[in-house]
Amino acid sequence: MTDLMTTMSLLLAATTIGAALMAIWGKRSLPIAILAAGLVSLLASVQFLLLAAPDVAMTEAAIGSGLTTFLFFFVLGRVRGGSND
Amino acid sequence: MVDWLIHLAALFAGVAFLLALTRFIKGPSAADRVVAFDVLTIISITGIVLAALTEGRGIYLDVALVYALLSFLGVIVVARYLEGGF
Amino acid sequence: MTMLLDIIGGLLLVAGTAFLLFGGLGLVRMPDVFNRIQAGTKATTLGTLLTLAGATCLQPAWGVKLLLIGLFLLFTNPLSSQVLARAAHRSGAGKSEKTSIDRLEEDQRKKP
Amino acid sequence: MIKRLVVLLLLAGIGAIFMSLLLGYTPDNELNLTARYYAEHTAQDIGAANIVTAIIVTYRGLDTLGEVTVLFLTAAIVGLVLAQGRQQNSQRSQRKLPESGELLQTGSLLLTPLILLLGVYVFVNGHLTPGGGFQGGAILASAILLMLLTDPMRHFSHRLISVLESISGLIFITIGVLGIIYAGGFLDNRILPTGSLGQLFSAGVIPIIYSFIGLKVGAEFSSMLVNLSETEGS
Repeated sequence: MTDLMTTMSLLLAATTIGAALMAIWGKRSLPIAILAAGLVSLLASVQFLLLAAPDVAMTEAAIGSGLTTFLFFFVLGRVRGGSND
Repeated sequence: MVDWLIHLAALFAGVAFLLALTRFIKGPSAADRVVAFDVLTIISITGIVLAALTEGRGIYLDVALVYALLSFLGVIVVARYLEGGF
Repeated sequence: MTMLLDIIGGLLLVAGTAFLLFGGLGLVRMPDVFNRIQAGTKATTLGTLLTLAGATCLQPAWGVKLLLIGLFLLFTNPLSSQVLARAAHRSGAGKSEKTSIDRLEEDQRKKP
Repeated sequence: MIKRLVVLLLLAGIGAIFMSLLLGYTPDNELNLTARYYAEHTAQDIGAANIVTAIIVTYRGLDTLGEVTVLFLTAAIVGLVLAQGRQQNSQRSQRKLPESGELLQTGSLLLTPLILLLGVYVFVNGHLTPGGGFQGGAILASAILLMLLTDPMRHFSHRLISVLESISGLIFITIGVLGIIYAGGFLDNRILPTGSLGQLFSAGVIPIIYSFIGLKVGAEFSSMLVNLSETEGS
């Protein structure tokens, strides 16, 4: 691992923790919390890649880029739409 | 010489990453954050290409391929949610 | 010959990431959502394409895969930015005070 | 106040444990016994360039069968739970949705085959590149997701999805049983010749097994997505 990779890895690790904190606090706004969780997924995927595990990174990319976000937002939309129940 | 240029490119990409991150944290509305998220994904693709160049391993590019083709799905999901599309 | 190609590739890498930097700067400095979408997608698309071209110069054996990445980016980026801009317009995102022309709203008012 | 103090103390304790683990970490200089066995024997025994794939499909093939079963159970339970809220066709057209727009429809026509093609590339090349059945299946399901986003009222054939899923699972098991008969044991990949390292048609039956795992996973994820989108908003 070269110096460049170590620096990138440290930056990603710090940002991942920040995004996770943002997903938890998020000023009580659920869409922003879901977006922050998506950011955690993206950063974790690049981090896996830098730590020489490209297959795990690819799994995270395939699942996290579309499907998880859709699941969360779909359920959020349904819950919001059915509030008169 | 080339190593030095790659390091400079990585520095630029890192600064761009931090700037987009600022907009992601600060952005007043959800749409601002989605734009910042899109830019962060594109910068990550560049980062993956740079990592593949420094490590010299071409198989890392498959992950960039997946991100290049699938990253727009997340943006479209949020956009359809914002306009009430599902 | 390879030395020259390496230096061209490195310069293209730096130019591409500089465009990424400008895109990020525009993302921070622009006043409203629509301008940010402009800055965030156009500049970064050009920047990534330049970076991929530089990587092709450095490692010609990866050319096909890098070309595919660039092609996919060219297909998907305009799509996502257009859908996002329309969603922001429909959900009533605030416009900057300097915005004077809004063709989409005029169109929608013309044919209800 | 007491509750918050307890949480803070718990966090500090966990932080101290992880800190001591981090400070005491020394990277291994050489592979341990199991890893060395896999690294030395994979290329000549299995013929797969990607050692992870060889472990997943052949050395630990039974675990993969278990994982696929877990995913199948998840899809079945999602279908079972959501079956009550299924929308009737007459009701479905009542909800007014904003139209998806010309650009999204045209782009979806262009991009859906491309995403399907990428998924097929990922799971067919599972023994050469860091891909595999599960990743490829998720990418296939992403194509279905794009179609659903373009037209939420689109109807997908449940029968086709379930038939595809069952046939893929059946072929997976059949290849495993053929391994008992013609080679060393269940899911042994040496039914077909291992070929030369790094070629597409190499590594025995690993590409075939991974292709069917990919189809199965893609069908399961797609059935979950279709079931979700067909439930009515209560």
